[in-house]
Amino acid sequence: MTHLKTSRLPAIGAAVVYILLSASPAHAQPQTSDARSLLPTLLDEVVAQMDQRLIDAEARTRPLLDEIESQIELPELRAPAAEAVTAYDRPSDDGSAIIVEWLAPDRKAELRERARQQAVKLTDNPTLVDSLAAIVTNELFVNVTYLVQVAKSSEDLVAKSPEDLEAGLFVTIPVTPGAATRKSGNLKYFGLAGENENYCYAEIKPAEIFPPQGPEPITVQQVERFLHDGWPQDAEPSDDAIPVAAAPLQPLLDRANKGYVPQDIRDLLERVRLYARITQFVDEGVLDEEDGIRAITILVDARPEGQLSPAEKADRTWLAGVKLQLRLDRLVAEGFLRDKEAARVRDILPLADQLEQAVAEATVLAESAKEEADQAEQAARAARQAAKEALDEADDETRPQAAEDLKAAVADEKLAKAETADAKKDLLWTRERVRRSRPRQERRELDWLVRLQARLKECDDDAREDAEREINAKTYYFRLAVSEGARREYVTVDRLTIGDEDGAVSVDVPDQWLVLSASAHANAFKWFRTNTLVFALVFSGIVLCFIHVARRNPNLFLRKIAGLDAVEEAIGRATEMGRPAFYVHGYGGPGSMSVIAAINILSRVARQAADYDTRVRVMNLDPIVTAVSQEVVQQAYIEAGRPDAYDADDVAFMTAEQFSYAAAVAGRMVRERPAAIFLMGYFMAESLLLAETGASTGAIQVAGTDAEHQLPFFITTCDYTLIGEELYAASAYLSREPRMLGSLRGQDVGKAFMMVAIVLGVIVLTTAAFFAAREGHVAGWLDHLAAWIRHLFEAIS
Amino acid sequence: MAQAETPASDTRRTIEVIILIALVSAFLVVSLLVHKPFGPGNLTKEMVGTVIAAAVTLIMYSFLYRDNPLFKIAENLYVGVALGYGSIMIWRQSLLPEVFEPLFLAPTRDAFWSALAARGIPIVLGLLLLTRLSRKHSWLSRYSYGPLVGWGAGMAIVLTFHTSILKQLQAAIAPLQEGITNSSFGENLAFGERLGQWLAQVGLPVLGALVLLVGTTAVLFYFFFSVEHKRLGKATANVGIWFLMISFGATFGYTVMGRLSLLIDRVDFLLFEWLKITR
Amino acid sequence: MPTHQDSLKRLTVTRQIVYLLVATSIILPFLIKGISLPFEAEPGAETFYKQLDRLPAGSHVLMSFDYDPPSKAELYPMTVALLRHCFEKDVIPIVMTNWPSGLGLFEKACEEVAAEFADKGDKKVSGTDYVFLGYRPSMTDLILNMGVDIKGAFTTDYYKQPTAAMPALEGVKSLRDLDLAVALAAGNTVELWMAYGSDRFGFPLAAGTTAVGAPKLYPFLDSGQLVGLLGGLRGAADYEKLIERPDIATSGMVALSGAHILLIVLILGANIWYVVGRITGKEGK
Amino acid sequence: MWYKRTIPLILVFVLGILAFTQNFVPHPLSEKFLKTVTDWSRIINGFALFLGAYSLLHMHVSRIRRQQPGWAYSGFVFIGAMGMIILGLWNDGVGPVRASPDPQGTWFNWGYESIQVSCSSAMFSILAFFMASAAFRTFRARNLGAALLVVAALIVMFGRVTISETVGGWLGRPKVFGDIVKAIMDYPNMAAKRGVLLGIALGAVAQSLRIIFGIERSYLGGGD
Repeated sequence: MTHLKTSRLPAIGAAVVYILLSASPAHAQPQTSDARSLLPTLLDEVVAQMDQRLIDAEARTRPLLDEIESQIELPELRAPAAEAVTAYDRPSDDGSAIIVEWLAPDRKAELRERARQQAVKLTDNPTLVDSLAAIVTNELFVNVTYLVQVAKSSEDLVAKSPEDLEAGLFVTIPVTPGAATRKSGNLKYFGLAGENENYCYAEIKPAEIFPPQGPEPITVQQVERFLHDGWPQDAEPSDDAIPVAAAPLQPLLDRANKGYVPQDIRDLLERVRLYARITQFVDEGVLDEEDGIRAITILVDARPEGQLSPAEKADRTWLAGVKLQLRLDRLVAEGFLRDKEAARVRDILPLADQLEQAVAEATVLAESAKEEADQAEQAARAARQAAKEALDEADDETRPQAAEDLKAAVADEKLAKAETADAKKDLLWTRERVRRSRPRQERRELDWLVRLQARLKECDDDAREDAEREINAKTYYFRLAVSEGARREYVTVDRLTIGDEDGAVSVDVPDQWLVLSASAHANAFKWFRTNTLVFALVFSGIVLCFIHVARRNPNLFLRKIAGLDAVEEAIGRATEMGRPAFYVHGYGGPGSMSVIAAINILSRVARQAADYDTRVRVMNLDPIVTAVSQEVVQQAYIEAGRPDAYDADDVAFMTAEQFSYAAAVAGRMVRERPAAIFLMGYFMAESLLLAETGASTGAIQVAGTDAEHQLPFFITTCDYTLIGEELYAASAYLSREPRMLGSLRGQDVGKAFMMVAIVLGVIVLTTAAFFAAREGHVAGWLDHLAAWIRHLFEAIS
Repeated sequence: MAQAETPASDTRRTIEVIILIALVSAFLVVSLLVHKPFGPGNLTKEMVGTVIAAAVTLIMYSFLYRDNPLFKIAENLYVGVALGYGSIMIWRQSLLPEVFEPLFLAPTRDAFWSALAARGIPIVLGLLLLTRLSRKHSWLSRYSYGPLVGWGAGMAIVLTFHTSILKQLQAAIAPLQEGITNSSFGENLAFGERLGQWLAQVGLPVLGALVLLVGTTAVLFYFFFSVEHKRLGKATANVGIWFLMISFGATFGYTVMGRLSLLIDRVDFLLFEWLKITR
Repeated sequence: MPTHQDSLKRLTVTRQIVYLLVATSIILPFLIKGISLPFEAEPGAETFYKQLDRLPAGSHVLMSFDYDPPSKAELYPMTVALLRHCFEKDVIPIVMTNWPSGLGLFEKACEEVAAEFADKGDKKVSGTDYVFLGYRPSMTDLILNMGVDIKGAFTTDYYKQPTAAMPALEGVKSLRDLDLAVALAAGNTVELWMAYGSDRFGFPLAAGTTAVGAPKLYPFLDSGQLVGLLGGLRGAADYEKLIERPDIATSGMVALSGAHILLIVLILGANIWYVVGRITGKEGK
Repeated sequence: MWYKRTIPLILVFVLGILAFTQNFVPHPLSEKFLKTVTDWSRIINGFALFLGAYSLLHMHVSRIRRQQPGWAYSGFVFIGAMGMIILGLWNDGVGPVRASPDPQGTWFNWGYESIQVSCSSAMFSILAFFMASAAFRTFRARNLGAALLVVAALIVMFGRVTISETVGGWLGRPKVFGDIVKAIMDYPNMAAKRGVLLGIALGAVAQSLRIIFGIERSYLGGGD
C-alpha cells in the first residue's frame, strides 16, 4: 500500500535524519544501477534485515508450501481462443516477416487462484494466503511453448494451400512470443489504451523457412559419394556426418534443397554440393586430379577457422579461389564477366595460392623466430639475475669483475628484449611483409582479384535479397498450436465459412483447425510514430503561424531580459570613461543560431555606441561573419546619421584558431583596457581565458552563450550572463526580427504545452497508481486515462 | 598574455631572452643526457619523436607565462600539421574509396558502369561545390548543398522531436511512486525499521521524483519568454535559476576532472617518456 | 592609473602562484611512490560493463570513437579498455570514427591491443576478429546510411580491404543487426548517434564522454536512450577496474585526487576569506 | 535571379519535405531513397572537406601576401601542411592508399604522433591551469545562486575522485560521497538538463522549419 497521503515535509525531514543516523557502521554496499534507486542504497542495512526476516519466514512456511504443491492440480494446457488469434500481413518494415498475434490464456492467474484455494484450507491469515499463493505460483508456473505450422505443397515445396496442412505437409517452427515485434503493423498506438499483457506476438519469416534455392539440387548419390570419399574408411565419421548419415536421405535432401533445415546441416550440404561439383569438374577435366583431391581434402575438414594452422588457412583461401574458378563459366554466361576477365582470373588464382603459401611459410618461420627470441630473452633475464646475485655475494676482490659481468648481462638482456619486440612485430605484419616482397605487377593483379571477389559477393547478396523478397511476397497458410512436452493443442474453430463473397455459408464444424493466411509485405506507414507526426505537424504549424503574425506585428510581447539593461549601462559607462567597448564573437559560420543572435545584438550595441560616440571594437573568428559584422556596424553609423565616423578597422578578423584567437583578444583587452566587454556566441574552452582576462581589466562584462558547459565560467566572471536561449530571446527582443520573434513565441507555446503535460501527466499517473489497487468505477476510468497518457507520449525506436 | 608596455620593458625583455636561451639549452642538454643518441643504432625515429613532442609540450606551457614567438611557431606548425594530416586522411578515407576507386579501379566493366550510375551525379554535384571559391559562379554550389541542407533540416525535425522531446517527455511523465503491491512484510517491525523501509520504498523515491518534476518545470518556465516574471512567476523562475546553478556547478565539478586529466596525461608523458623516470 | 597597474600585477602574481601549486599537486603524486587510493567502480560504469559483458562470443559491437588528440587523455584509456574487453570476450568490435583527425590514435589503439593479445597467443586479425572501418564524411547522413547498409557506407575498411566479403561483418547488414553500439565522444556526437542511430533504427547505445560532456547526458540515461555512461578519466578508471586491467587511467587517479583537493581548498579558502571580509565590512576580494 | 536563388530554395523545400516524410515510411523503396540521398551526401561532403582545407590555407596565403603583423608565423603553417602532405603521399614508399605495415610506424604517423598529438594535448592541458586560477579567483558565494553553484561544484569535485572513498572509509561508508554526487547528478542536475534540453530541442526544430520554408536563408551565403 502506498503512503502518499502522508505529507511531504516529514518525509524530507525523516530522510535527512536517517541519512545522518545511518552514516556510522561500515557495510558492504550492494551496487545498484537504477538511477532512481540510489538514495535507497543508503538504507541497505534495513533491507538486509528485512531479507533475513523473509528467509526465516520462508523456512517456517516451507512445509505449508509443500503441502499446497502436493495438493494442487495444475491448470491444463489450453490453446488460445480462435477469436483472439490474428495474422498481420505487414508487421515488419522491410517486409520480411508475417506477424501472428494471439491472446494467451492466463494460466498464471488460474494457477494462483488454485493455489489460493488450497492455501485458504491451511491458514486463515489473509496476508499469508496471498504470499503462499504467490510463491507457489512462481515455483510451479511453467511457460508453455508455441508452435506455428506452415503449410508447404508437395510439388514446389513452398506454401500452397490449407489442404497441405491436412495432408501433413508442413514445417513446424517453435516461436518465442515477444512484445518487441509489434511495430509498424500494429494499429494499437497513439493513445489507444487497454492493452492486455497476455498478448503474444511472433514473427514468421518465410525466407528463413523456405530459403532461396541453391544452384543445383543435391542427389542422394552425391551425398553417398561424399560420405564415402569424405572420410577415411578406418576412421569414424565426424559428428557432422551423423545427421546426414542417420536420417533417411531423400526427404532430408528434399527439405534441404528447398525447405527448412537447421543451419549446420545447411552448411554441411553446401559442402556436399561443392564436392559434387568438384568431382564433376575433375571428371570433365576442368580441374586436374591433384587439385581435385586437394580441394576435397580441404573441403571435408569442418573445423572452424580459429583452429587452423597458417598452412590450412592458406588452403581454405585456395579453395575459395577454386570455387570462383568453378563459377567462372556461369559468370561469363550471365554477362557478369567478360572472357578476358575470366582468363585474367584463371591467371591470377595460382599467384594468389602462391602468396598464401608463402605467407603460411613465413608465419611459421616468424612464429619460431619469436619463440626463439622469447627463450633468448628468458635466458638473458636469468643470466642477469645470476650476475646480480653473484655481485651481491662477491667479496672485495671479485667485486669489480662481478660488476662488469652484471653490466654486460644487463646490456645483453636489453638486446634480447629489443629482439623479442622486433620478432613480435615481424609476426604481426608477416602477411604485409610477404605481400610487399612480391613484384608490383603481381600485387596489382592480386588487389584486382580481391576487388572482384568483393564485387561478386555484393552481387550475390543482392540476388539473394531479391529472391527472398519474392518468397516473402507469397501467401502462406499456417496454424498455431500450444505445446507442453509432447502434448500439443491446436487453435480450433467451431464454425467455418465456406463459399465466395456472394453466397457465403456458415457451417458448424467442431474442432476444426484455425487456418490463418498472410503474406509478408512491407509497410507504408509507421503507425507507432503517429504521435511524433501529429506533434511535429502541430508544432510546425504554430511556429509558422507566429512567424506570420510577427511579420505583421513586430511588437509581440517578450518579457524583459535582465542582461539587456546591462548592455545599455555598459555602453553608457564606456562613454563616461571615454574608453572603447569590445564585442567578441564566438564560433560558428553565418548560418548558426548563436551567430545570427550575436549579430542582431551587435547591431543594437553598435547603434547605441554610434549615438553616444563610443568606439566598438568587434573581434571575429570567421571571415564571413567579419564581413557581416562590418555591414551591421556601418549600417548602425548610417542610421545614427554619422556615416563618416565608421571605421572598418574597428571590426577585425583575428584568426580562425582557437588559442590564437584567445591570445590575440586577451592581448588587446589588456592593452586597450575597454570599459565594457560583450562576449556573445558559442564559446568553447577559451571562454574562461577571455572572461578572466576581461574581469581583470575591470570592465563591465556582459556574456551570452548557448554553450551550456561554459556557462559556469561566464556566470562567475561576468557581471551579466544571458543563459542559453536567453541569447536568442535577447536578440529577438532587440531586433524585433519576425523570424526570431515568431519562432520564439512558437517555442513558448511548445514549452507551455510541455509544462502542462508534465505536471498533469504526473498528477494523473500518480493518482492512478494510488487507486490501482482499489476496485471501482473511478479506478477503472483513471487507469484508462493513465494508459492513454502513457501511449500519447510513447516513443518507440 | 602580453603585458602592458612600460619603460622598463627593454631590460625586462633582455632578461627574458636570456632566460629563454638558458631554458632551451637546458632542454637540449637534458634530452641528450637522458636519451643518449650517440652510438650506432641509438638514434631512432621514436627517440627523435619523443624529444620533439616534449619540446612542443613545454613550448605550449610557456604560454602560461605569456604569449611568445616559440609558442606562436609551435601553434602555427601544429595548425599546419593538422591541416596536412586532415587532407591526407580525407583523401584516403573519402575521395579515394568513394570516387577514385569505384570508377578507376573497377574490377569489371560491369562494375564500372554501375559505379558510374550510382556515383556520377553526386560527383558532379561535389565538383559544383568547389565553385564556392569563385565569387561569380558560387551560386552553382547552392544546387549541391542546398538540397542537403533541406534534407538535413527535414530529418532533424522528426528525429529531434522523437529523441529529445517525446522520449524525454515519456521519461518525465512518470508517477511519483509506482504502487507497492507487496505489503506483507513490515507488520511487526520496530518503528525505526518501518521508517527506514518506508523511506527506501516510498519517501526518497517520491522526494527524488518531486525534485525532478519541480526542477524540470521550473527550468522550462525560466526559458519561457511570453509572460513577465512577476509574483508566482518570479518565484518559479527563481527556482529554475537555482536548479540551473546546481547543474552548472555539477558540470563545473565534472569539467575540473576533465581538464586536470589532460594535464596528468602530459605530465605522465614528460616524466616517464621524455625524462625516462622509472615508475 | 597606478591602482589598475597594481591590481594587474597582483593578479599576475596570484595566478602564477596558483599555476605553480597546480603543477606541483599533479607532479608530486607521480614521484612519490607507494600511494594508492583504493576505489570501487561506480554503478554507472558497472551498468556499462554489464552491457558488454553479457554479449556472447561473436557478437558485433560498433565502436564509434568520435574524438581527436586533444581529448586523448580522457578517452584513449577508455578506448583501450573497451577494446580489451571486447577481445577478451571474443566479441567483434567494429571500429569507426566521425573525427578524421583521430584516425591515427584509433589505428594505434586497435593494433596495440591486437598485438597485446597476439602476445598471449590469441591472435586477433583485422577483418576476422575486428574491423577498423575508418572514417567517412557527413556524420548524420552516414549514420542514416549505415542504418540501411553498413557495407555500402564503408565499401572498404581503413586498410583498404573490401568489406563485402569480410568474415567479421558476416551477418551485419545494417545498424539494426548490432548487439551494442558504443559512442565515445568529445563533442556532441552521442546525441547524434542517439537521434539518427539508436532511436531511429533501434539498437542499444552506450556512451563514454569527456568529463565536460557527461552531465548533459544524464536525462538520456534516465529515459533509457543510453544503456550506459562513462564520464571522463574516472569512468575509464572504473572500467579498467571492472575488466581487472589497471592502466593509465587508474594510475592517474591519485594525481587527480591531489589536484582536486588543492582546488577545493583554494576555493573554500577564498570563500571563507570573502565571507569574513563581508562580515567585517571590508571588501573581501 | 530565379535560377540562382529560387530553384535552390525550392530544392531545399522539396528535399526537406521528403526527408520529413521518409521518417514515417518504412517501405523498402523509402529506405532505398534514404540510402541514395545519404550516399550522395557522403560523396558531396567529401569535396566540402577540401573546401575547408583550402580556405584555411588561403587565409594564411593572403596573410603572408599582405604581410600582416605576424605573417612570418603563417609560414610554419605551410611547412607543417606541406611536410605532412608529402609524407602522407609518399607514406614510406607505399603511397596514400594503404596503411603501412612498417612496425615502427611510418614517417607520416611519426609526424602525427609527435607534433599533432602532443601539441594539441598540451594546448588543451593548459586549460587546467586557467581553470584552477579562475575558479580560485571568481568562485564566490555572492548570492544564493552563486552559492549553490559553488557548493555543488565542490561536492562533485570531491565525490568524483577516489580519495573521497578513502575519506568515506574513515566515516564508515566508503561510497557516501559518491552517492551524494550521484544524487546531485540524478535529481537536480538532471532536472535542469532536461528542462534545457527540451527548450533547445524546440529551438532546433524551429530553426529547421525556417530553413525548409525558406524563411532562414543566411546559410546560402551572400550574393544574389
